[in-house]
Amino acid sequence: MSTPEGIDNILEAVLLAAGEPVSIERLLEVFADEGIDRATLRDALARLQERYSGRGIELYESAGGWRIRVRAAMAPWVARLWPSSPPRYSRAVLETLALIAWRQPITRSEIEAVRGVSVNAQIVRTLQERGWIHVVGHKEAPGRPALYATTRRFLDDFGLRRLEDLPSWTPPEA
Amino acid sequence: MSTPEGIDNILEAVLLAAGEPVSIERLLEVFADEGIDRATLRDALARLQERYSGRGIELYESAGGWRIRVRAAMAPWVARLWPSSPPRYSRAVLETLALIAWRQPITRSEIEAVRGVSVNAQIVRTLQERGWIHVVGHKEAPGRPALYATTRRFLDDFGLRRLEDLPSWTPPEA
Amino acid sequence: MPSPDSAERLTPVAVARLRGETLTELPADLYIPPDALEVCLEDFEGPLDLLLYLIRRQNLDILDIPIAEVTRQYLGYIEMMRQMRLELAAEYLLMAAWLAEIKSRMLLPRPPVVEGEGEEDPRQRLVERLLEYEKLARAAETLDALPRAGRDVHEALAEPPPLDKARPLPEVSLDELVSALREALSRAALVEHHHIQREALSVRARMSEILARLADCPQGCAFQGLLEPGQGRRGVVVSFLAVLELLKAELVRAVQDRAFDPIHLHAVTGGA
Repeated sequence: MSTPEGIDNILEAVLLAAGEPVSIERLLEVFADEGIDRATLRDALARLQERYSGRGIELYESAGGWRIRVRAAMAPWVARLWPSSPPRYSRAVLETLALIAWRQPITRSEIEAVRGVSVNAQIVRTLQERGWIHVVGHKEAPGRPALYATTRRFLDDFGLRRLEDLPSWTPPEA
Repeated sequence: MSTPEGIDNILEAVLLAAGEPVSIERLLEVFADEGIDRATLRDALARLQERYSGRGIELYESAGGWRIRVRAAMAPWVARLWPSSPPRYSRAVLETLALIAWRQPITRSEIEAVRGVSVNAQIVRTLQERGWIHVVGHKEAPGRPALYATTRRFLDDFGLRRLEDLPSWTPPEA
Repeated sequence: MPSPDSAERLTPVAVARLRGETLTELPADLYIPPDALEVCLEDFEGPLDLLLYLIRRQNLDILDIPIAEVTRQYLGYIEMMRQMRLELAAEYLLMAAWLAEIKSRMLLPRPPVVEGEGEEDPRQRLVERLLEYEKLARAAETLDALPRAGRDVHEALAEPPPLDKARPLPEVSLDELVSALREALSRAALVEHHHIQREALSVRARMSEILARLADCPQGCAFQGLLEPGQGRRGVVVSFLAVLELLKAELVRAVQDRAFDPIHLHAVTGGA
């Protein structure tokens, strides 16, 4: 099984069975018995990426690691599989998430200061439940308010490898 | 996109996105706009099966429909992916289960009303797959929402003889 | 009070409707862009959003806001929201007060400015906040446009092979379940003020059991059969209450051909 093609096939099978991003370290564990090093693994990943060019799926690296995902171009067909459409988020939710993403760690009152309205508890809970934000600490201030930050899941779900990949917080063009 | 290869690629993407067996009827709906008939679809499935020969995955048909799965020979590698310590359920899963247990039969929107956040399909599916909840009927209301209740298995797993043995909870703000 | 006539003059097209209520009274001097009424006032994300809308709508220069004009329009909208009895968040009123303050400060004669330490334009802070908010709104749009898992891209998932060592499943203790329930309910009590009464669990449990049984017999079950005497007196009462609850919730239908005939219960089926 240690031919390059054998490795590629195992890699493909493992990533498809995982259904979530798999880090390089975890992949090295998978191949522990084959004594495969990081460089060999990287080569295999590159070959797999090549295998999927022109296909409906792609090999992709996000914050949590490597995963195989269905390309965005396939979304219209995939959507027909399910009767209900994925949730749309209100502007309030998106603005709150954006502030947490770009300005983390941030407290609720700091979010409110920029948005000019109070942030209701449900918005925060929606984002927490989605696994996109979490509390990373408490601010040394009266009431010790919670400090929010985005999670790795947030990066994975938005296809980012790290926070720096977020588009810049650009001033609107005049 | 209606070249045979285009169809194969969409088919592959859709089957991998579904994550569950997909019936021929559902697949025909996916391709409704392309005007693809049963025979063409069968041909595409055969070609996809061919594509996976010698690979770590295979396309097979079960009672529920068509699905892509990882070949049994890949099990040793896949097994190394999973940590040996059991994962944990999220707060959302636990609260949903608790509400179903104590307030059954209950609809998803009734659960949402108490929790104040939407209960996504994944949560319900997790509990159903675990064999702890099932649908016992449908409510006479727009959309005829499913009514959930706990199962025999739930009682067994929690060491209860009957639902009445569930501990009583003290109402909040006591 | 403006007359309905003035509203007609301003919006000859039609009367606006909001929440099913007809909108006839508008402040007479309010500038209303032709398509503004299509913008549901409730849709604004707060006073900054509303102000930005007013400014951008008329291509006003955000760095040199005609404060008197904008204040007048802002107050006009606030008045309109009031008339439609929309719940006005305190922030809207706070902004109104701020605008009024800026306006009055602009009217004051300015002392000669010493070189280097210029007197701050009273609008300065407002402009900063508006620009910051506009950037945020832009960022939120950018974020929403990113390909998102579950909406635009989907995890590719194949059925895993049978594994020797079954993947361990999460363990849950009864205690955890009770605390999850308490948490969910206490939150509901906090948020909704609605009264959560403690229903007899045994009745709800029996409701599930009866539904499950009815699902197994499409022809329906005899009502008598559900009241098993083996349950004892209390059990029969519980079953009886459960059936009543199910009938009330229209989850089951009771059928009796003639008076004194046996009563049959049917599940209200999904497709029917």
